[in-house]
Amino acid sequence: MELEALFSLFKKPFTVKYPFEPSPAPEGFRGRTEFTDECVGCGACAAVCPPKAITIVDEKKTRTMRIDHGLCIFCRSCQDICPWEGINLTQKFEMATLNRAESYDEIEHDLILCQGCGKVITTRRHMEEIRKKIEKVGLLDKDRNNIESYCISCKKDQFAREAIEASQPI
Amino acid sequence: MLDKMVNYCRKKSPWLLHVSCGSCNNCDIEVLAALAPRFDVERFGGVLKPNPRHADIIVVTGIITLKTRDVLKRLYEQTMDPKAAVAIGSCAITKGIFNETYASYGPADKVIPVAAYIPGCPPRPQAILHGVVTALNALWGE
Amino acid sequence: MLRTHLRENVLEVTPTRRNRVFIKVQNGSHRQAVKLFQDMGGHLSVISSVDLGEELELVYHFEITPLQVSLKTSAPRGNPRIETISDFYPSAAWYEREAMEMMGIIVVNHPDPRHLFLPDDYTEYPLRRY
Amino acid sequence: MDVVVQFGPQHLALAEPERLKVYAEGEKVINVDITMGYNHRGVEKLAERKTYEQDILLVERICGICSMSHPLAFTQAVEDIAGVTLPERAEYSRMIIAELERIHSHLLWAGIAAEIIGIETLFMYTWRDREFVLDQLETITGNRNHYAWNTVGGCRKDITEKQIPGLLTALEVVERRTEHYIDSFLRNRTIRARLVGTGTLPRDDARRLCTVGPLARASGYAVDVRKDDPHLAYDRVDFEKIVLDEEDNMARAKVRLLEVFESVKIIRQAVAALKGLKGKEIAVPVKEIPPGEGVGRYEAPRGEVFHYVRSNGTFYPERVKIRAPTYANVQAVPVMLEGDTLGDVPITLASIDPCFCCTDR
Repeated sequence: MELEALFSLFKKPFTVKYPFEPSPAPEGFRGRTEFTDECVGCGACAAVCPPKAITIVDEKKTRTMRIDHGLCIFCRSCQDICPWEGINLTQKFEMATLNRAESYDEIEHDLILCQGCGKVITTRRHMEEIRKKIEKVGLLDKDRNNIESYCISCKKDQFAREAIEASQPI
Repeated sequence: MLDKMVNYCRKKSPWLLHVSCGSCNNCDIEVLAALAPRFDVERFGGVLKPNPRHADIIVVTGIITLKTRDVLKRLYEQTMDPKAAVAIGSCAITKGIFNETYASYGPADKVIPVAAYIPGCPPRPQAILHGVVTALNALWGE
Repeated sequence: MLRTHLRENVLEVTPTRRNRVFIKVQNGSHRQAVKLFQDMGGHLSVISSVDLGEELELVYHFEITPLQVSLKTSAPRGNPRIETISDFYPSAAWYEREAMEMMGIIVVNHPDPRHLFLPDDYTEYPLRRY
Repeated sequence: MDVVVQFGPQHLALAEPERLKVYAEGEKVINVDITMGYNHRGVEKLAERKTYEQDILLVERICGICSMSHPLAFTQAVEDIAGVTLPERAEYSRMIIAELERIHSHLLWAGIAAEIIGIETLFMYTWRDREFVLDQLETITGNRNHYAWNTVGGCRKDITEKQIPGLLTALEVVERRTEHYIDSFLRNRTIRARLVGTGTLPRDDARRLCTVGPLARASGYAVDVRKDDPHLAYDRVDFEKIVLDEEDNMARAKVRLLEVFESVKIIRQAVAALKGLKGKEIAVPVKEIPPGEGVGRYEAPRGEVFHYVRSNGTFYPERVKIRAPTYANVQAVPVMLEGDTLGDVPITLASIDPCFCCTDR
C-alpha cells in the first residue's frame, strides 16, 4: 500500500475533467432517443415500448408522435423494431432539465382520412412507402388508383357494391 | 452583496443527501460512482452526507413506494433551507418502466418539490455531474 | 419412490426438460413429501403461489441433487388453508409470509403471520388474477 | 431485552432503504428483526401485463447490479417452455457479459465493505478499478449497467472483433489489481481485526437455512448453479468452485475476491471460443410460447437467482415468480449476528452482499 501511494505521485490523475472537457459516449451508447427524417409515422415503436414512453395523438389531419425522455428507459426496442430507421438512440446523454415539460422529442405527420367514414387510415408518408413496396412487387392495381383513400371496412363495402353492380343483368 | 457572497459559498460546497426510495439500486450506484475517483464530485465541493441536517441538495432515486413516501417527506422537512431536490433516473421522474404498478404513490415531484430532473436509466455519472451543475447554476446563480 | 410413500395422494407427475419434475399432491399430504425431501437432504429454493381461478396453488421448489422437484398443492379459493412447512425448513417462513399477503393463502400454524413486503394497512391481495 | 437499536430506513451503512431492529443486551446482539418492503415495486404483477420481450427489460430493472442475471434466468425459463436451443455464439457472449458483471459486482462489494469498516482508501481504489470493467460493458452493450443484451432465443447485439482487445486488457488490469486487494485484505491489521471471527455462520446452519452463493460457499456448503446445473456454456469451460470453511466474514471476502480470478478465466476461454465461431447466428427466432411451466436458475454474483414462469399460450406470462439470492440469505442474518457486538452489525449485514431491491422486487 505504501508503494502504491508513492507510484501514484507520479501518475497522471485518473479523474476525468468532465464538465470542462467533453467526455463522449462510446459508439453504440444508448442515449437520448430521437426521431429522424426517415420516420413515416407507422407507430411500431409505440407498440413495443415497455414503459409506453412513445405516445401517438391523432388530431384532425395531423399525427403527433412524442417521446418523453423522462419516461424512456433507453432499451433500444424501438430502434430494433423500426423498419424505416426512423428512430434512433443518439450518443447524447446531457439531458438534465429544470423544466419537466420540455424534455421530449416530437415529430408531426400528415394523415390520410377515409373518404367514406372519416376514420384515420395512416400517415401520408407511410402510405407512400407502402405503395413503393407494392409497386416493386408489381401488385398495384392501376385501375383503382384511389383505393387507399378508403379504410378497410369502407373498402369492403365498395368492393361488394362494385361486385353487385357488375353482376346486375342489364 | 452579502447574498451574492453567501450564494457563491453555497454553490462551492453543495452537500448531497442521497435518498433511495425504491429504485433498482442502479442510480444509487451511479451516484456513488460519481463520488469515486473517476468522476469525483468533490472537485465541486460535493460531499455525500447521510444526515439531512447537513445537506443542501437531496438526490432522489427510485419510484416512491408505499413505504418510503413518509420517509422521503420527513427527510425533506428535516433538511435545512435553502434546499433543493434533484430527481435522478426515469423512475424518480415518471416511474419509468414501473409506471403501472400498484406499489407506488407516484413520481418524486408528487411528494416533494423537485428542482431538476436528470433522465436516464441509469444516467451516466457524467450526466449526473451535468445535472447537479445545472441545478446549482439555476439555484444560486452562474 | 414418492409414489410408494404417498400412494393415492399423488395426483399428477409431469417431467420437463433439465431434470425437473413437477409433482402434484393432495392438500395435506404435502407435509409428508416435504419431510421425505428433507431426509434426502433437499434444498428449498422458493415457494411460489399461483392463482388458478377456482383454486390457489402453492408450488414448493426443491433441489435434491441431481434431481429438481417442484411439489404442488392447492386449496379451494373460498377456503385457502394450507399447512405450514416452516418447521422443516426455517427459510420457508418468509416465503409463506409472502404467499399470505400477496395471494391471500392462509398458512395454518405459521409462526409469524405479519406482512412482509406490503404496508401493514394494505388489505388487498395484489397477485390474484381473477 | 435491554436496548433496541434501529437501523434505517435512511442510514449511513445502508444504501437502500431497509429497516433493522437490533435487540441488544449491552453491546451483545440478541436478536434482529428485519422489516422488508421499502423497495417493493410489484414486478411480479407488472410482468403479467407485459409481453415476454418487454418482461426481459423489466426483470433487468429489478436490480442494478444483477442486471444480467435476472434476464438470464428469465430467458432460461421461457426458452425451456418454448423448447429452444440457443446458438453457440449467443451462449458464449451471454456468458462474457454475465461474468463481467460478476467481476464488477465483487469489486463493488469489496469497496463497500472497506468503506463500512472505515477504510475509505480501499473503497476509492476498488471503485477506480471497477471503472475499467464498466468501460468495457459500456462499449460492448451500450450502457454501463442495464445491458438490454438478451432476447428470447439469443442476443440482441453481437460482440465485434474490434471490442475484444480492449476487453482483454481490462481483464489483465483487473487480475493484477485483485491480487493487490487480496493482499490488502489478508495483511491489513484493521481489516483482519474487523473481519476474522465475526459474523460466523456454521455449516449446518448454512444448510438448514438454505443459503446460497458466496455466503454458503464460505461456510463450506458447496452450492454453485454454474457447476451443479450448468446452463449456457458453463460445462464447456474450465473453472473452479471456490469453497472455504472458515465460516466468518473474512472467508466471504476471500471467496468473492478469488471468484474474480475464476471469472477472468471464464471470459478468456469464452473469448477464445468466440473467435472460432465467426459469422454464426446470434439468435434463433421464437414464434410462440406454448402453455407450460419452466424454471430458470442462474448463479448471480450474490447467489442463485430463481425464476419460475408459467405461460398460458398467449403473449403474456400467467405467473412469474422471482427469488433473488438475498431473499434466501438475509434470513441467515439473525443467526450470524447472534452474540456479536453492535459494531459488527453493519459489516456482517454487508458481508452477505445484501441487495434489497432484488429481494423486494
